[in-house]
Amino acid sequence: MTFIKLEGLTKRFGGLTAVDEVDFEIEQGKITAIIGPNGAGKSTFFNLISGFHQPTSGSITFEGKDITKTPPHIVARLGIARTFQTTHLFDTSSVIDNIIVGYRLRTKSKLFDAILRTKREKREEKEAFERAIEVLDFVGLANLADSPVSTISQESKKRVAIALALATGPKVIFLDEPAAGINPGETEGLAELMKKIVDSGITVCTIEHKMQMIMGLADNIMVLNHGAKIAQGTPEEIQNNPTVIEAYLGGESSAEVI
Amino acid sequence: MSKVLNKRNGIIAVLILSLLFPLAFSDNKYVLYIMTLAFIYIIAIYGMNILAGYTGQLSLAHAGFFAIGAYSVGVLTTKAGLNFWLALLLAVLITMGIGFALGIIALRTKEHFFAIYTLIAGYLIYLLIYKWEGLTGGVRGLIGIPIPNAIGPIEFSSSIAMYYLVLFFLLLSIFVTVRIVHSLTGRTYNAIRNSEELAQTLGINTKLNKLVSFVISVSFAGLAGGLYASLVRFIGPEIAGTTMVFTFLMYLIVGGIGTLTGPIIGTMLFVWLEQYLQSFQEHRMLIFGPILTLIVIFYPRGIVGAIQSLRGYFRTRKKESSKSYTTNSESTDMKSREV
Amino acid sequence: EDGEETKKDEGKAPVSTEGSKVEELTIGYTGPLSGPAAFYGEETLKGLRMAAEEINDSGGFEVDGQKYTINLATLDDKYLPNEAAANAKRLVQEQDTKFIYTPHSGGVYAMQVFNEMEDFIVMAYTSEPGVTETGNKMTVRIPPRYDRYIEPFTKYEMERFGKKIAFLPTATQYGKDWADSLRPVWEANGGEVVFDESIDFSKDTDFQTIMTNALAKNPDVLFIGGPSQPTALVLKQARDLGFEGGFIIMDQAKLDEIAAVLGGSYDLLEGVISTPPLVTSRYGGTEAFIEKYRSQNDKDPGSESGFHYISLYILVEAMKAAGTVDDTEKIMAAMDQGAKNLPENKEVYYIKGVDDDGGFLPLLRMAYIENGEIVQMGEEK
Amino acid sequence: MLKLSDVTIKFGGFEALKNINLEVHEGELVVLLGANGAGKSTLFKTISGLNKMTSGDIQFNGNSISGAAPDRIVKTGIVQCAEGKKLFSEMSVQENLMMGGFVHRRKKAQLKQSLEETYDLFPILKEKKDDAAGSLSGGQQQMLAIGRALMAKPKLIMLDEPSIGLAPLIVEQMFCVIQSINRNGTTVLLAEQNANAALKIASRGYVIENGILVLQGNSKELFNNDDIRKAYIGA
Amino acid sequence: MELLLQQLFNGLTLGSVYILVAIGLTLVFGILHVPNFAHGALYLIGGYLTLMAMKGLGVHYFVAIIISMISVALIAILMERLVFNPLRNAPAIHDKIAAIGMVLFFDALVSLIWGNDYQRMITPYGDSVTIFGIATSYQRILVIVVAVVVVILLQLFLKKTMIGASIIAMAQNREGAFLVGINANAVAMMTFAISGALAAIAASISSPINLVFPAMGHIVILKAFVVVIIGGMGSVPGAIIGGLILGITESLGATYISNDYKDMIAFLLLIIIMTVRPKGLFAKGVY
Ligand SMILES: Nc1ncnc2c1ncn2[C@@H]1O[C@H](COP(=O)(O)OP(=O)(O)OP(=O)(O)O)[C@@H](O)[C@H]1O
Ligand SMILES: Nc1ncnc2c1ncn2[C@@H]1O[C@H](COP(=O)(O)OP(=O)(O)OP(=O)(O)O)[C@@H](O)[C@H]1O
Ligand SMILES: [Mg+2]
Ligand SMILES: [Mg+2]
Repeated sequence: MTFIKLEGLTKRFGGLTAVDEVDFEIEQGKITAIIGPNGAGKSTFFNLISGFHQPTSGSITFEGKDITKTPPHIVARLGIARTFQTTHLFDTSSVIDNIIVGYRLRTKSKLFDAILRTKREKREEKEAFERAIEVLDFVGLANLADSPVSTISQESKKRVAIALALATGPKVIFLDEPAAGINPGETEGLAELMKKIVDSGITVCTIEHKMQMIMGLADNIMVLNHGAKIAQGTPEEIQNNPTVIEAYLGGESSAEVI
Repeated sequence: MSKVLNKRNGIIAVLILSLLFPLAFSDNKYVLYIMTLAFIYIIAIYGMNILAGYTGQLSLAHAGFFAIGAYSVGVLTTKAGLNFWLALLLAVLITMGIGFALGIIALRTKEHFFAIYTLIAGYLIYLLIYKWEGLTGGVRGLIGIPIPNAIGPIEFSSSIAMYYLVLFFLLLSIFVTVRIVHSLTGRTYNAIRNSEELAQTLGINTKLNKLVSFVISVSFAGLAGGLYASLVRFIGPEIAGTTMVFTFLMYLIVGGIGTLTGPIIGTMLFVWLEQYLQSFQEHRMLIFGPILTLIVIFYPRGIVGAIQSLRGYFRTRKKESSKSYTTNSESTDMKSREV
Repeated sequence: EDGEETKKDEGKAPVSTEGSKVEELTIGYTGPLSGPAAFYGEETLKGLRMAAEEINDSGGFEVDGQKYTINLATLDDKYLPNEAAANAKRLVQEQDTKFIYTPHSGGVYAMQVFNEMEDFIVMAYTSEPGVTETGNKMTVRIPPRYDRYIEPFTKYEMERFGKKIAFLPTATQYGKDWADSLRPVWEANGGEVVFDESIDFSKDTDFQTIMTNALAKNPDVLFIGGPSQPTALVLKQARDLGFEGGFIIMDQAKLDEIAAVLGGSYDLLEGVISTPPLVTSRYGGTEAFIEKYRSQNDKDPGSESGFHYISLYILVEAMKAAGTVDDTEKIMAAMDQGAKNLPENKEVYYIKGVDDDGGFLPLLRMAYIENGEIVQMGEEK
Repeated sequence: MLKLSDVTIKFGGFEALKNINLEVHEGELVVLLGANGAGKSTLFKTISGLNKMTSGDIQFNGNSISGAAPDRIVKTGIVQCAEGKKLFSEMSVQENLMMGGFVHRRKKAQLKQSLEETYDLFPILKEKKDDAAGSLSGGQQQMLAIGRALMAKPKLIMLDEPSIGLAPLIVEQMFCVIQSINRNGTTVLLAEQNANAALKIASRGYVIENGILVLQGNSKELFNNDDIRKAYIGA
Repeated sequence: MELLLQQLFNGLTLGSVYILVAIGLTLVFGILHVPNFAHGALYLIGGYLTLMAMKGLGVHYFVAIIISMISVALIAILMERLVFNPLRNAPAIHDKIAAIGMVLFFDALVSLIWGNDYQRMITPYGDSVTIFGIATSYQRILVIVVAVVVVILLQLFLKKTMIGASIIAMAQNREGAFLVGINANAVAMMTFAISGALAAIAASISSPINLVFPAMGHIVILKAFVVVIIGGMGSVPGAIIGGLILGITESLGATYISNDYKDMIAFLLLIIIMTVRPKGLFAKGVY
């Protein structure tokens, strides 16, 4: 059984085809990268999988189940987590409070548990808290637990966003340009983190423009252009694919340039 | 730790004060009446606070639901001859039922649209009450709503008894609010207030949560309305009006929206201020209006918010970092960057 | 006795040494003094103020050997019943008053919940018969009942214009009650109600739509009413749209005010029947009252002011007759006598007496416009 | 041309910029390097008049512009293409560009010509000229933002991380564009983290860390500086 | 048929007033993303100022309208400077409450200065006429004419001038507007001034038909919100279509359904529209 399987995935906005008949499979336990020029439809592609947009046509299968029309909160419960291109956090809360909410989907306490303060509520609160600390540790931010999100650095925010996604207990995590806007030193750290995530058994799928990072990291790369898949393969294959070079990487250049 | 003790002591002090209050004013029915009325408003405002303050959805149909609660009690007692307690229970259930139905549709809209949608929905409730004479008595209103039936030896014919009855429900409402706010459910609401989109990605069914929050919120309004009907014992359609909902909102904002004590402080302050300013008659609004505007401009988080940030300011000055993984640390001190 | 619950003013009543010491008697008032109905509230209050000032200027009044002046304690209730109730509690509590005026039925109903228990008389200015028919023993209803006008109004208009009537009164309870009383009488006299809706002056900004619809039914007579100024516009609208029939106007609107809004002449009002304006009444005290009101307010008084004015005199007379200022039961019982004792030079209106329910019984007076002139008819003193 | 002396900015208790001294001469392409949160955007906003200085002075062509309102500064010829683009997302691409020429709104002919020039620079914008700006992809929006800034015919254009989130191919193009803008006579002040590419086109550079200018020099020197290589080039 | 025509015309008159009020509201919403609950107060003051200029200064109706427009525009500017500008970064609920504070203030001020009674504004155009079998008055025709002229001028201003476009630009991105050299404060003030002036015109041309009284603002503002929502907040064309829809629905609803329930019909219409299109009929885009 394939882990995630996309067949003929298409999304149109009015006259514009943002994602065009994409067939693709994401392998479990690997790092998959999606690259492509701006406006190629990468973010849209994520939005489709995570249920934020309904595909115009095509299907999405996750662990054999059809999730094409599943709403985002259910998709998340099935084990698909994501981050956003522009870092998106609960800005007025502290880091730890952010992460605790991330675990909410694994808890069952309802309103009545809250009012009656049932055993379940107490147990789950403790569980959520412990889980949050654990995840924060994992991304290396345990020391920032109590800081308000609005006061931490850009890079920390990126990590919090990843931690938040991890707190949902996902099987696969989709990262939309995690390294955008952070400097090379920090980028390396982030790559490490991604490796660590995969090693812990969670599949990673990422959008990235930083070729140097991607080429060293990804097991498999898909290239989108004008919404259509123009190539897929290992980093080496992609780097040497003339179509990709022409559409994306640029004329004489190779990945090392930037 | 001493802070917790302080806080607890404060709560106990206020509680004792509210319990003893009628003894000090036992022969002043006016003061008791205003106080009881204020308590009823506070119950409704707690409901508003759960939805607007904690879940981030400003519903302006709240007075409409208050009226639905009041009219349910009114109609059920005067026309169907039901026992007050049964009527009150049914009133809350009816309010919740209508809230559920309205919530499903209204929550399709967001932000300002939700606010205005609910404003109009509230106005429709008002119009409905106003026009449906057969049931509601139309503009004339409902006359002769009975006092609550005695429970065993406890009778509710005196002002003091009504005071305690309402106080009981107020404490119950506060208790429920506190429990919700400090729970996983409360965190969920908070998350939705912060960002619905993100909450969704985290597997939170935002639609359902908002709906539940809405229904809980209106149930407070329904309860308050039912109590109002039995206190004033005469109700007219104006309790569903927009003035009423803006009054609630004003009390909430000035007290501090999204805080636990805000509804009490805002309501108490304004209810008594209005009584005090009565001597200025119609010109009081010349003072009152600008005061309101100024408070909103200079103390956007209300009185409670102002006190909190003042305290937060002193606290951070004393100790740089106190590691307590508390929820909702509402301190707003910005930009303490680690280097 | 319930009366024991509120403080009795032993301390307040000093041994009266031959009227040398004058006491203050507080009369409460709660009404709309702000918001949309404030104009109405102020008019009612003006009548009370004028009477109170006169009484005080003349040194007060004497009951059972003790002299009293009147202190008017006024509170604003924005026309809201619950605020009226709160104000009443406050007036009773802080001013220790036994009499509270209010000019709206909602306030009256809200006070009737507890006025017997807390021992104060509601001085209700509402022609809504319901307020005294519910059996409350401590309510005085000041203005005349509207239902007495209905028969003569119907007869006049039917004879002059025809049998088809369109209803467009104001959408208040009062307007609806009027309509409900008028309908059966009109039909019993062989007429037909061809259009039956109401105008909401607090929500509508333009009456042309409804008027068009009403006139599409070709009525001979229109039944309209509400506050004078908008009523005048409704009337004008009807004329603008070519209506040439007659009007029955509810007693709330005043013919003179309507005429004033429409430019001063009664031409557009041809065929109207309504209650006569205060300014055209001629009783013992009318002229002096009008004079005084004009000098203070630069305009003509309306009936609200006039009725409030005499009602305070009647209340004082009732207290005198009862020989007490705080035994409410006795004062209620003496109300009829109070009306009868009203000095002639204070008679802005003539009140025959007070009925058993506490309703004033004024003379039934009507006015209609014929050839641009006001013609009066009805009971004579 | 532009001269900052001892510019300091505080947000509450936090000093975002400390005694910044910086100069840009006419015709230069100067790069400002710095990590996240170093203060690049803050500096730009200050020059543009969007932030209030705590102390210090900014001069442009010999005149102090400290404390001037943002629209005045645009009129004097300093235009910024800000981080986050700040486009008018519901207006069309063309309308956005026209708004860029707001300060020259009286000179209709000049505006028309600028528009053509901008379209020549970014043909994709011409293709999408009637689309709403918000519907463009990230890269297209960045081009639009630069185009809009150029419409104001700036003497000095400040570009705040124009390469952020762009595809490598586009980044390359972007730097070419910047270079050509500079060659056409517009002075450029460029904030970047991508030191490698930036230094290739720049004549001089400054390095900012935690609100302090720690290093300056011509691009060769900076490029060969070990610390810089480590921190910003990652080689 | 004649009735239908007559009622369509009535609806058009109603709609014209709604449009003028709603456009001001929608423009301000566009700029500040705040529904200005105090807009009704501007309308109220506009009505009284015109009346007072006519009565007190004895000037011609049109001169009075101009005086009123200018004064209300100034008041609106003050409102922006003193209240809405400081609240720019506050949570959305706050503006509503601050606006209510102002409504309370202005209501009290109006009744203090001018009293609480209904007043009539008599203009030279009160005479009735019959055109194509429709009975009407010159004043009603004036209402429609003024609305059409104002709407056209405003559209030209917004679409054809850069200054006008700067209003739209600022509505979409305040900081972006700064960056291209738009003086954002000036634009905000200008928008409020326009909005105030429109409220003043609306009040001045409709008062002769109705009356001038302290509650006149409350009635109109709720309807204006309905219009703005039907049309999509921030959309000027939306406000125009919304105003027509509401005005005509009201007059036809009163004719063919029930006068008593005509308000309910209007509000239900809104509820239905928003249920189907949660951002109104003409809300743009997906952002
Ligand atoms: N909600 C939407 N409505 C209309 N068009 C959209 C929407 N979202 C995306 N698009 C369009 O779809 C295309 C693909 O956009 P998308 O954001 O997926 O690109 P991307 O590959 O993530 O680009 P970038 O690298 O710049 O982020 C773009 O042309 C964009 O304008
Ligand atoms: N308005 C503000 N109030 C408080 N602090 C601010 C404000 N603006 C910026 N800062 C702080 O000033 C510091 C410098 O921020 P700035 O945005 O200038 O960095 P930058 O170098 O542009 O970083 P990036 O590469 O992320 O854009 C940061 O710590 C930021 O949090
Ligand atoms: Mg993207
Ligand atoms: Mg920056």
